[in-house]
Amino acid sequence: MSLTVDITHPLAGFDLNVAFEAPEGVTALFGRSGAGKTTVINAVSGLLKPQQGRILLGGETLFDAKARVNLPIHRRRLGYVFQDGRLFPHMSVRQNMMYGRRFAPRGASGPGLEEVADLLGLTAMLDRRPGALSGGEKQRVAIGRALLSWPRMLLMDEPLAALDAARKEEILPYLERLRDRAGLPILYVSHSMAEVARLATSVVVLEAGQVVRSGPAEQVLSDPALVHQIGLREAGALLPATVARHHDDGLTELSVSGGRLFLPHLDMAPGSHTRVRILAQDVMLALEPPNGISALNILRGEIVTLREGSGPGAIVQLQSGEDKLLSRITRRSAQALHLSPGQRIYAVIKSVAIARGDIGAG
Amino acid sequence: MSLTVDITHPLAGFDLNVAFEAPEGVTALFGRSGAGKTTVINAVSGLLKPQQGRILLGGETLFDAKARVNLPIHRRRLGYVFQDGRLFPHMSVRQNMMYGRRFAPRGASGPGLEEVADLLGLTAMLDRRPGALSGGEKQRVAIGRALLSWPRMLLMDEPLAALDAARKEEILPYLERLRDRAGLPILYVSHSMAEVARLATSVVVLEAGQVVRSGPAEQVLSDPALVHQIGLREAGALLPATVARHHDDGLTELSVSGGRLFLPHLDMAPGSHTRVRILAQDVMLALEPPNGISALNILRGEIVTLREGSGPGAIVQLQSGEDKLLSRITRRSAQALHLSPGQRIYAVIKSVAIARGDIGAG
Amino acid sequence: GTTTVFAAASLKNAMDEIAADYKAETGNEILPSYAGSSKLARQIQQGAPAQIFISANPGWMDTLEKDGLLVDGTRVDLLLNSIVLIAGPGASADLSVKIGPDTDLATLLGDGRLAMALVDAVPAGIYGKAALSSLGLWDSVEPKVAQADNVRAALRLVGSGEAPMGIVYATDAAADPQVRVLDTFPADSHPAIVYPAAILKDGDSDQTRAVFAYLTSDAARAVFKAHGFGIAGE
Amino acid sequence: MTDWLGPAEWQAVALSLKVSLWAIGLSLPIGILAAYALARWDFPGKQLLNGIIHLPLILPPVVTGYLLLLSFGRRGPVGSFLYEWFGLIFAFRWTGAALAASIMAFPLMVRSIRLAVESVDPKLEQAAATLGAPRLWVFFTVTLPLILPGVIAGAILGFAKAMGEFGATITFVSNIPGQTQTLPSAIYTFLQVPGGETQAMRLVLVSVTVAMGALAISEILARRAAKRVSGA
Amino acid sequence: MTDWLGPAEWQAVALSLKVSLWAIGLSLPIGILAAYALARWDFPGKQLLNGIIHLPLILPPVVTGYLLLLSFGRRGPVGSFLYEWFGLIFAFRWTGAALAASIMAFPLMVRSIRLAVESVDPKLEQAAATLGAPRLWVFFTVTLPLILPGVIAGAILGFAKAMGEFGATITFVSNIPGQTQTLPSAIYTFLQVPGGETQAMRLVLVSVTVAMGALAISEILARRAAKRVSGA
Ligand SMILES: Nc1ncnc2c1ncn2[C@@H]1O[C@H](COP(=O)(O)OP(=O)(O)OP(=O)(O)O)[C@@H](O)[C@H]1O
Ligand SMILES: Nc1ncnc2c1ncn2[C@@H]1O[C@H](COP(=O)(O)OP(=O)(O)OP(=O)(O)O)[C@@H](O)[C@H]1O
Ligand code: MOO
Ligand SMILES: [Mg+2]
Ligand SMILES: [Mg+2]
Repeated sequence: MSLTVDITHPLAGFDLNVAFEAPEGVTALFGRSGAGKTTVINAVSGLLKPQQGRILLGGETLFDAKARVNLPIHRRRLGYVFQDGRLFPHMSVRQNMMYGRRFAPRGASGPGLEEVADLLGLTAMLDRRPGALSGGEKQRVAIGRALLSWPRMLLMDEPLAALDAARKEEILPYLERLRDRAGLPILYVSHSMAEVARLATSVVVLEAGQVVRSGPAEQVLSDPALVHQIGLREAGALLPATVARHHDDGLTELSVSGGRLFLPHLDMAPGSHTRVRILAQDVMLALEPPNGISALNILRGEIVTLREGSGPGAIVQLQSGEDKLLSRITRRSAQALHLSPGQRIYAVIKSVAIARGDIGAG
Repeated sequence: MSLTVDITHPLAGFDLNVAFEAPEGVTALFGRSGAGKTTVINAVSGLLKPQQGRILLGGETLFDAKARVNLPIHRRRLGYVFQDGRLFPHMSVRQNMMYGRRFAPRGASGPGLEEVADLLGLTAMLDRRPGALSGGEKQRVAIGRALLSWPRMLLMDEPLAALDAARKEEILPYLERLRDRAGLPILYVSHSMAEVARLATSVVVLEAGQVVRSGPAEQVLSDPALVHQIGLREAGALLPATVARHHDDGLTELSVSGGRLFLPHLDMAPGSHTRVRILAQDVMLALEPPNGISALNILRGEIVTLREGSGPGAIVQLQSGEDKLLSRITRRSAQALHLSPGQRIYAVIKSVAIARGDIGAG
Repeated sequence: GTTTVFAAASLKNAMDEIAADYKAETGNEILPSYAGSSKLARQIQQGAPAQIFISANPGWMDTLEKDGLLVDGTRVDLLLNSIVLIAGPGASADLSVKIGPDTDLATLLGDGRLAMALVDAVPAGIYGKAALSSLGLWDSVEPKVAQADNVRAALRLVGSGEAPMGIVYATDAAADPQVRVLDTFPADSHPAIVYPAAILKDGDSDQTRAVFAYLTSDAARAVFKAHGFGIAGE
Repeated sequence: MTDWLGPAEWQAVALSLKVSLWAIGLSLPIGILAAYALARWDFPGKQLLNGIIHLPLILPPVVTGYLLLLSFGRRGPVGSFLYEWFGLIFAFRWTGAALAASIMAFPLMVRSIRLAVESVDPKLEQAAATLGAPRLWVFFTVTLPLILPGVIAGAILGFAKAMGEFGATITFVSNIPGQTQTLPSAIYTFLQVPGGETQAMRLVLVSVTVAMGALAISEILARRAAKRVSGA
Repeated sequence: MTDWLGPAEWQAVALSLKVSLWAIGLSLPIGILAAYALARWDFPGKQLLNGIIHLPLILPPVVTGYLLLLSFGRRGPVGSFLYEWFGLIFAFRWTGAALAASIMAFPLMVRSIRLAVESVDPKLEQAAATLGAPRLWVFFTVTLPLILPGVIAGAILGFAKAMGEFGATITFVSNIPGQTQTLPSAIYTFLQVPGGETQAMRLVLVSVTVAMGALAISEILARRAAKRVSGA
């Protein structure tokens, strides 16, 4: 089921003018505050009626300005996790979470209350009212409410922003499983590149109401041109990988097109496909394979481009096997190593720098 | 001006029982969702009257249950950035931001509207009403409103959660300057360790209403025992540093007790003090100083402790000069290098891994 | 100068005309205030700035007299009225009723109602009840009585066809083309219907006395008569 | 107590309660609908509807009673229609008193409820819709519980008004003991005759007691509802 | 138009407007205070105050008027006190009509405003306090603007009621043309005499027109206020 969005709508500072295709999986909407992300999601959900354009979901027309089609909100069945919570104040947490269940069509299936409450750490507060919950607790109830309505698609507007890292670590894999198991498409807004990189199959970058880049996550995220859009610290490459085998000392060996990577144990069967994210700043370059160093992961590559920034940094794009890697180093290092395009080079990656959070089961 | 909090208050799931001292500078309240952070801030602001205990600010009693002192909220003059916005819907952005100004006492001073609006990117929307702002825009207005009331202290409850990385990068240095220039104490709640590490002079870790650890940021953050509280990916050490000199190629040389570090240009005069954060996962260990590698920063040290986790990872704490560094490596590497306490070792740090965002002017 | 006259509401048409005449004649103004007699009497008890009171109910005038609020010797019975049985627009044209002890009013009403003013409170109702009682009709008619809060409301119930018959003042019936007078109650079937008038103690002055005198003048009497009232003592 | 009030007076008390409760009970749903429509919908004639609803407040009650008589009376267009099709009779019946009371109370009810509807955040209703709930379901599970304090306030205002209504009632359905003689009619009757004050004040006391009881109950209900709405 | 209504009738129209506007203008601040107190404060006798405010709604207007006459009349305890100390006279003056109207309108105003106060999120007022604003300032800059739709609704309900009030007014201040004869009194008087219906209906029309105009204005004001409050 894929989502097609092609809409125009006037906003206060600019016109929203957005066209993109969201294939199965997670599509991340990425962009600065005020870029128009929430507005796009509102249009998809039916809360906002765009001035022009159309929105299709899996072949069904949700909205078409010309044909005057505008499917009522409640018939769209899209689970929306709002940026601003919107819990029902007069209902208990349990009632909030179960509100949408009765509207799931016969034959639909999805997670149960216990499972979701447990995942979200809400089991102890099912009978409380939202008014006396903490900010993060509210946000978790909102996530649970959307999940439990067994929607056709999830619209999530910064769903994890108010949550601590540990809780995020629990929820993210769950979302991944949902995405994979139920084939549930997700439109996902987040300012956290880590979340986006981990979840997204495809990325749409918005700027002042316009799509400036969209495509598969691997391509968009390893595009050196977008480094400044994404933020220096968050730039990095996504590499498809296959689980090769599990070692006795708890490491898992992955094969990528450019070689092998060792990671802390992954709970995946050998042969399964996944992908890893390697931040540009976690990649050091060496002219020769270094010895006596704690980094386990060293990939051989060739320099494709060398972009010097305005500051003292430089972004190096490497071809390693069929994949492209990004490395962010200082100009001084670039000069010391006499780096130039075409040069053979070793990328030194700390194994632990490829954190669990950056491995998507995609 | 320091803040003393020592209060007890019953909550839904547990009793809040918190005592800590917040010295000048930024005190970060850190803890999982529902740990009681907002409740503590509410008590300091006067919105919540604790059942027991007392709260002092710079020698003045804000609250004392026994002495029946409870300074009215509006006389506390604490700029509170709420987790849930709370903008005045009937006022323009400008009116919202200037609301507290008239109550600043004669002789008080602080930033002006233009300066703050510019910093927060709100200049174009000063005449709009909050209802039609995006989530992040609202949050920025809330920050501006608190700043412009020229408070004696700032209470900030996840102020940057809804903002993109680039905007955060603009606001954080400003908060640092406020902290340093006006000596404005800040009580700061955040789930982002990067923010905490950058801003905090002192850290209070809450768990289920109890203080589990508190003290200077350097100590708390480099405590290997707290790695799991803080999150594996966020663990790291804070090192005091002095700006040594600026190099022509745009790098700035810092001296730390264990040696020299090279960073992208810092806008600070030679001789000024700062501190840098080095994430455990950004530190590789090498038996010999490596050559031909893009990492510029190599510190010599000695292994203090070696903690193997439940997984395949290990946390190594190093003594380097007078500072302690953390390194997170795989057990396999630890074995391959035959690491043991007391051993001489080289910490290889990618210069860019010490990101700008982790340099506080503290 | 102006003279405030508190007058029972049913006197409005006549009093308005008299006030206009008086002004034309003397240049002085009569300011009438109309309301139910009970209200006016209570207001007078509380010091209302009225000079003359014309009540539809001797009882209230008695009360004021007892309270010493009247100028001694000024109370006169000013007007007379009678009560009539009326039928509404729904009644057949050849319906005719002669009121007497044998009139089977209850049967005539069928399942309809007999509209009256409040039979224990409002003068027209009190007189009507007295008349029906003395004729021996009350017990049979009582369950069919619909009591309105004043005569006009009772008249309206009949006029709108809501109630087939009603008991109202002759003055009211005469002015409403919707209703037809079936018969007048014999004068001896109920206490005399008199409208007493008096000068109030707080308002005694030459001017008041002049107005009061005008009210009993032939000119005023002619107007009252034209509106269907009888003149006491005539 | 039974000695203190005569049987006719007890009848009046009972009748007033019956009339007021029916008046509010039946007009409340319509009031909620009208309030919702005025608060949320745009339709032609909206201002007219708003005006008509307020009429009984603006007009002296006697006029309202008179207009009721003209339209809902046996010969009135509405009255004869209702009689022919549903066998409903208002004239001289307690049902007419209830109709008059409900019409007089209607503007008070609608205003309260409308204010409550206007203060419900449509975002919550939207959230319910995104979860698949059709409009009517949203109304009953989200809107209605949230406006409950307003509904209760409106109902109690209406009830109080219905208990005190007199002018329109007596004009429309007159004063027939046991059928249409409500407490206010009885009080009025006593006030018309010299010396009736004491009896009237006794009934006033009864009326005040009943209404204060209702008021107290409504306060408790409203507080409970408001507490739920605040979500704590 | 001047031909259509006689001078006495114009007088009644003007007087009704004057009485209603004064009644609302003067009682609105007190109404806001009372509503705020009932919504937000806890104090002994709160339920009693609430009950007293509702009394004029519960009692037949005649009774209210009678009680006013007894207490605010020249010989009444309050009336004589006010006269001696302040030279204020209510009895049989238009001021008395305004007093009666405001007392009859008071419960309607208070209910509306109270509902509005209850729907203001105290968190906003708290936010204002953290910015240094003392209570009164918070009230005038945050609470009051946010309850404005409720205040307008209350004022218009009250105004409509004041325009239509009759029973208490005529009982308290009588029906003296040019002084205390308001529109409803004039209408009532016409309805009391044979053939007065047409004239009464003409006045009803005037009364309806005035009130509808006020209603329309209030709707516009309330919509504007509500739009501000919604923050868009
Ligand atoms: N009014 C209240 N009454 C009772 N319990 C409350 C109340 N408000 C909050 N709590 C509970 O107290 C605990 C602490 O809440 P608090 O809002 O301080 O958490 P927090 O640390 O700010 O969390 P978050 O990061 O999710 O905002 C939570 O479990 C919450 O459910
Ligand atoms: N109702 C509205 N009318 C006009 N402009 C609006 C309206 N709502 C939002 N805007 C403006 O449209 C722009 C996009 O808003 P939107 O809420 O989609 O941003 P966003 O990308 O979700 O931002 P954030 O990350 O801060 O939530 C913003 O500049 C906002 O001020
Ligand atoms: O208004 Mo009267 O006193 O019933 O004639
Ligand atoms: Mg948004
Ligand atoms: Mg919180």
